[in-house]
Amino acid sequence: MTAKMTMVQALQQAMELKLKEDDRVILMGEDIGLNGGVFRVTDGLQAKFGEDRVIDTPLAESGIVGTAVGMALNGMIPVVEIQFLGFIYPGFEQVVSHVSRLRARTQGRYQVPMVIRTPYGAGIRGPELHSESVESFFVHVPGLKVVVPSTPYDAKGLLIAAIEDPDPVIFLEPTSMYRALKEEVPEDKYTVPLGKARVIEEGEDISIFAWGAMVQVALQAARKMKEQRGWTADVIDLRTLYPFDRDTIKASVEKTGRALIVHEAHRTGGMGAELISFINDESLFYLKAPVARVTGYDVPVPFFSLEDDYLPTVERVSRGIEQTITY
Amino acid sequence: MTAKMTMVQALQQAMELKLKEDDRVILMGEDIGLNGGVFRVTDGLQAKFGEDRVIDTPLAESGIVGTAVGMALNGMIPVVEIQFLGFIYPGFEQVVSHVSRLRARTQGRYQVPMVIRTPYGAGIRGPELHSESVESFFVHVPGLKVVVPSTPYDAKGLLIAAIEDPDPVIFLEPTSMYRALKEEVPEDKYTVPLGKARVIEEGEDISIFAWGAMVQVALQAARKMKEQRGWTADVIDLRTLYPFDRDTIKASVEKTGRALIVHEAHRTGGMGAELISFINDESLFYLKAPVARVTGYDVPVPFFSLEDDYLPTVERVSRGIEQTITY
Amino acid sequence: MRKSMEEQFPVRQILSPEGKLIESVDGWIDDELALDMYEKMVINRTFDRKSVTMQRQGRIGTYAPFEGQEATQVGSAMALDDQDWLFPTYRDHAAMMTFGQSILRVLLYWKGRIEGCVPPEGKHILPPYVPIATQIPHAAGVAWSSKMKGEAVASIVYFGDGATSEGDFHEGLNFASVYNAPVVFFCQNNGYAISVPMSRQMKTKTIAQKALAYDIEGIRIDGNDIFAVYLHTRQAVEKAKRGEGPTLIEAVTYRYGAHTTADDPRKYREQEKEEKIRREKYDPVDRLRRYLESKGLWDDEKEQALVQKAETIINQAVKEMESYPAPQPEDMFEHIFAEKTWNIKEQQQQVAEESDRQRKSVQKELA
Amino acid sequence: MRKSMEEQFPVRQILSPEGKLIESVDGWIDDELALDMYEKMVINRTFDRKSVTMQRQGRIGTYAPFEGQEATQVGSAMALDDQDWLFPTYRDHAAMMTFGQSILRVLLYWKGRIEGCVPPEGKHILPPYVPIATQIPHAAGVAWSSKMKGEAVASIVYFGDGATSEGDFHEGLNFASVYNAPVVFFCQNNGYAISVPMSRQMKTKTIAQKALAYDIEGIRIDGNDIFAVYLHTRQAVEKAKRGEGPTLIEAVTYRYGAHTTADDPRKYREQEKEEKIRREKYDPVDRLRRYLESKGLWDDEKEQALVQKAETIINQAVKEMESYPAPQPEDMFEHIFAEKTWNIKEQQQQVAEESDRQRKSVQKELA
Ligand SMILES: Cc1ncc(C[n+]2csc(CCOP(=O)(O)OP(=O)(O)O)c2C)c(N)n1
Ligand SMILES: Cc1ncc(C[n+]2csc(CCOP(=O)(O)OP(=O)(O)O)c2C)c(N)n1
Ligand SMILES: [Mg+2]
Ligand SMILES: [Mg+2]
Repeated sequence: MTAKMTMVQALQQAMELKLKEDDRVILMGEDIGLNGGVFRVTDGLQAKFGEDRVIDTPLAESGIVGTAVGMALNGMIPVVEIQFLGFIYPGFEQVVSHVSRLRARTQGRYQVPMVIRTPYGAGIRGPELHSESVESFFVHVPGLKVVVPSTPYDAKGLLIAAIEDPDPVIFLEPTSMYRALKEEVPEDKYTVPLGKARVIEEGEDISIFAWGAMVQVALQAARKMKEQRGWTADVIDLRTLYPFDRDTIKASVEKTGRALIVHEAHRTGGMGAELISFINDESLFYLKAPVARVTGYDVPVPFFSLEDDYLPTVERVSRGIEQTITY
Repeated sequence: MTAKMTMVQALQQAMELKLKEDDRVILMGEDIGLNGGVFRVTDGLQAKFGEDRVIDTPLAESGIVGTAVGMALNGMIPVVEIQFLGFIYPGFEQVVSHVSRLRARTQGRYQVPMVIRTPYGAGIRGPELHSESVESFFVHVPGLKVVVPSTPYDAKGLLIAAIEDPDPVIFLEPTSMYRALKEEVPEDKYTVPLGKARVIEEGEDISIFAWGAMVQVALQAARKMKEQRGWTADVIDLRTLYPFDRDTIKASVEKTGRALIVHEAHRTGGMGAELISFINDESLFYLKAPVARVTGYDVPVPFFSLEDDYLPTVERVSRGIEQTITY
Repeated sequence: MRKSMEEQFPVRQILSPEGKLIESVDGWIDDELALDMYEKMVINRTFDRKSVTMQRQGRIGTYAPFEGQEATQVGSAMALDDQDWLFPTYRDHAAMMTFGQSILRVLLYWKGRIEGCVPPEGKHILPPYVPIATQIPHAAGVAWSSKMKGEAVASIVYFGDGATSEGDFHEGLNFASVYNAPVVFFCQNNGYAISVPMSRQMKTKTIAQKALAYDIEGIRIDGNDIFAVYLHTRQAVEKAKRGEGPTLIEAVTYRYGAHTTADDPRKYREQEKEEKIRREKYDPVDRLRRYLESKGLWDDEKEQALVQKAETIINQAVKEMESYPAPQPEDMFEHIFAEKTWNIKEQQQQVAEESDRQRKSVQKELA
Repeated sequence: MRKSMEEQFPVRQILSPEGKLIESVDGWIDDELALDMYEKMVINRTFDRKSVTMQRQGRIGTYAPFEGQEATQVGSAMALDDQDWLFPTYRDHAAMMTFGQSILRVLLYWKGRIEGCVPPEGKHILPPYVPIATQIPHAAGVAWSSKMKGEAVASIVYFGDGATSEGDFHEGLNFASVYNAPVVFFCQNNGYAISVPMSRQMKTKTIAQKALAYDIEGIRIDGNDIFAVYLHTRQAVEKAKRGEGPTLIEAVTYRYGAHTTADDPRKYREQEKEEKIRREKYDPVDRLRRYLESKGLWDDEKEQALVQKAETIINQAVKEMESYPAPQPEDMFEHIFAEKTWNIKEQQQQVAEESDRQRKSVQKELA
């Protein structure tokens, strides 16, 4: 059975299913219980599962991540919500120095099977620091997996997979996609495997890689260019940033000979750089043009009056496609 | 007048000169006063300038960086020491959300002209978390400059330039180079400009980019390959990672048609990726082979019994040169 | 038997909810000052209500209202001297405006304009701090350096009950205590961190007692009593300037409305009932009016004039906000560094070209 | 007048420096236990001295000695039950070994071997924590979940005086207090954080008083009095298991030597003089021996036998360490994830090939 739902509803179902099925799963975070989270992603779960399983914590991200590590050491599976990605920094040391390392340091004697969920990205007229997109920090940290859904279906399947994964997962939820679209999502449990990209459209002229909210932008630009210029594109939602799906990327780039990466994050040192490097390593001489990056700029995500000018747009991506194909 | 000195001595001179010349300059950090720093970089400075200018702070990195921001707002120029780069994380939020942004947020009304000095990198048989090399985190943060000296001469000139720079600078000091070599360094004040690379050797067959402790490794490998195979290389010490010296990089790669980047940091998401992307953007069709990366692996920097196996070696860089040239 | 912490840190009050003086304020607060306090609270309340309305109308973005907390903010900011430093959170517009920030700037901030961060010339008012508690070490640092410079300047830093859980609260207070920095830690305990009540935020019943961990003075005051707020803040400021170190003030108060306009307080408390009780019994504005009335300093006529004046002032600022020049995309590249780096220049150039192209294509379509 | 914090939190002692009982320990500490304590302290001291020597000889890497802190570590770890959790710092090898970690593993750790992190089967001993104070929230989290599971299990977490300045100290204690978690916060106040004396670390004269910020119990004990350490830790552990929440114990002690073998304490204190006084007057091992001797439980002969035994044990472990199989470069890729990702596999493969090539080229040269 399926039902039409938003990403918020799909994520909620994922958590509800896991809370029901596995006693070890608990949710922790600021305002996630009674209030149901500032985006209502955990709405109603405390009423269903109690205050001991859906926990309103004090306002302290290092404390949240740190005590969740303790929970995980003791056999629980904490699903932590950080209220916005820009507020993970107080807990950054816990993530980088412990969450990612305890398995290795104890040679597998302990593991930290936790998920850190956090809304991320711009586009919802949020206040300062509510629009960050620093996924590349986590991609650089050995021992973490980094996952970004872009649709309700994927969100549910990936979140369940992340909770079931024996290793820590940073799970980034694009705020502007929370309610942007509804799709049919199975009511039952299913997983979408980590590490696998999704090819949304297939084409011949260029490979476009995106994740999170940028998938829709990429898709629209590809469709527009197809309509206007007849160019066809592979449009690929990476879904997992670490470990990214190298086979899909390689096959696509070697087929089309052109690539474009779209991300909201700042250009310099963003995930796009790693993907270009991978293409450089694997497929350099297939390239008919430099790999293009259409990204956020190297400035703090601006206040919301200018956020649309910061974010990649269908316009900018279209021009990137054009420049790459007509290079 | 010059004197032969180590990097430690050169850094100390830089700070002493600035303390003497500019009342606004203060040093802050753990164990930097009476103890002179765990690497003795600030040795003797408290005795000379007093406890109010060379300050032993409590053990709290967020507190250190955060109060230094306050100092800077109030017109001082704090030169902060974080004892090891791996211990900057508790202060990461202050760096990312404030140090880098206050100028922009106040439209220049306030500035934060501080320097965060910190020993970094592996190779000295340090304990866990004393060997981190996460420069790419800072390169990704708009509003920060990132500087890495590799020699005593540069260390002094770059540190003075960093202190005089009106913007915040992350100043990474390669621990294994602190005392590895001595060179003639002017006793007087001079600066080495931020944003400019140093071409150490010139050649025809490949461009090798490195910074910090990897400069020596790159240089030795280049010399070995010249001797053994007759290949010549541009060996370039980037010195500043943000903003990196694009003109020098571009000119060199377009001359040699081949490039190799050496860094200690983990490969995935490291600075090498950004450099490859820059080459992709600017000079793709000059390339006769994929740009090579010889880097640390995607694992936590191992305990010291294996650190030599983690770090790029002359062997590995030599093989990288060979593979790139014979591609 | 040991006294409980609530007894050790009693809630200090000067003006009773009925508007009666409990202690004399002679030498501290004269009629003029009291009238000024009242006027400021009314103007700020008018501002707050207007802002909430404008958010609903889409004229500004998400907004954090402070209604109910006028006395804590106005009273404490009035206790500062001109050269002092003020570190506000996203909820402390009343404190900022009292200390000299323009209404226009505050409105611009909530309209998503970075220009709203800029303080008036000569006044040290930092932009609102969004990441919780991070301003606390900044204030400690400014104060510490004021002391180093030998200046009789104090810093005041605002934060909420929730902020006390963050590491930066602890580190900031510890630094300030070690260096005996002239800073006032001003905690507006409004009982909630978004939805989380104080009882889940901490085990303690008071925040003032946390001062004991740093051997600094801690006091608890009635935050809806503007006389208590003013007096105790003023004393803390003067003490700081005398070189006697930091003070932690817990001002007990309540926000009537939502955490921000994006929040629905009915999810986590009996909003209507609680709001009603608070407004009827403990309102900070009414309390002061009762006092002024009892002293014959206030009447309905004056009230009407003031309401009129407040509206005029706010409407004027709103007008300025709405006619403020639109932001340019290129602006986002300004002030990142003192001198633009090559990639910022390049990106700014790109954006400028893009704007240009768009402008032209719009013109073309129109033509 | 209010009592000072030092009076409110007096240093509790059971065994005087002269080895005399100040309070009865009946029902808590019998002769057997006292003898066991003594033996453990001596073995640990032997270990510590041997390790410092081996570091000088280049047989292990930088080492963090604990001499002078034997009573705090041994006494507190002996107060635990088998199923409890122990969170040590880089200086708490004596606590770890007392609780069951093997000497071999501890040596391997300091020899730069990750294998030194692995606790014995069935025992919850975390690897030494290097980033200061970060273990505190972990212990709070484990304890909190023990409580959730309804298990009578306690956690003990070690940290130093310096660690109290970090935000994680504050956040960990706050969480534990809110959730009433069965955890013992065991602070070894040895007066220094590397070179920084307590007086520059905090304004307070005690660490125990910081418990007041969380409404939990705080006590100060003589950390060189193993009876006091054992007893108060045991009481805190039992209290935790009864569901009565966390305790902060400040154990006042002193490290005789350097912070680590890379440190030179003469830079920041009158090392020789201070060490001498401490050793002569306050040594934790001597103190207990005086007690045992006064009870006729100890004599020179026994001492010699014990010294002999300690050396045999340590030497045996050193031998095992030195014959431990060499690490393989490929090892660094193990256990990063439960299942290796493609790039870890690829990199491991590369390293294996590299090792292979090197082995072959060495063989070739030899042939
Ligand atoms: C580091 C950080 N974490 C989380 C948030 C999200 N957040 C914004 S306000 C708030 C509650 C703050 O409560 P309190 O300190 O009591 O201040 P109040 O809003 O009541 O004035 C939270 C959790 C944030 N802004 N920063
Ligand atoms: C976050 C962090 N900052 C700095 C350091 C460097 N460092 C190691 S030990 C130490 C002093 C710790 O002092 P204390 O907590 O008193 O413990 P002790 O060493 O005296 O046992 C410092 C600053 C670190 N390991 N982690
Ligand atoms: Mg609050
Ligand atoms: Mg100590």
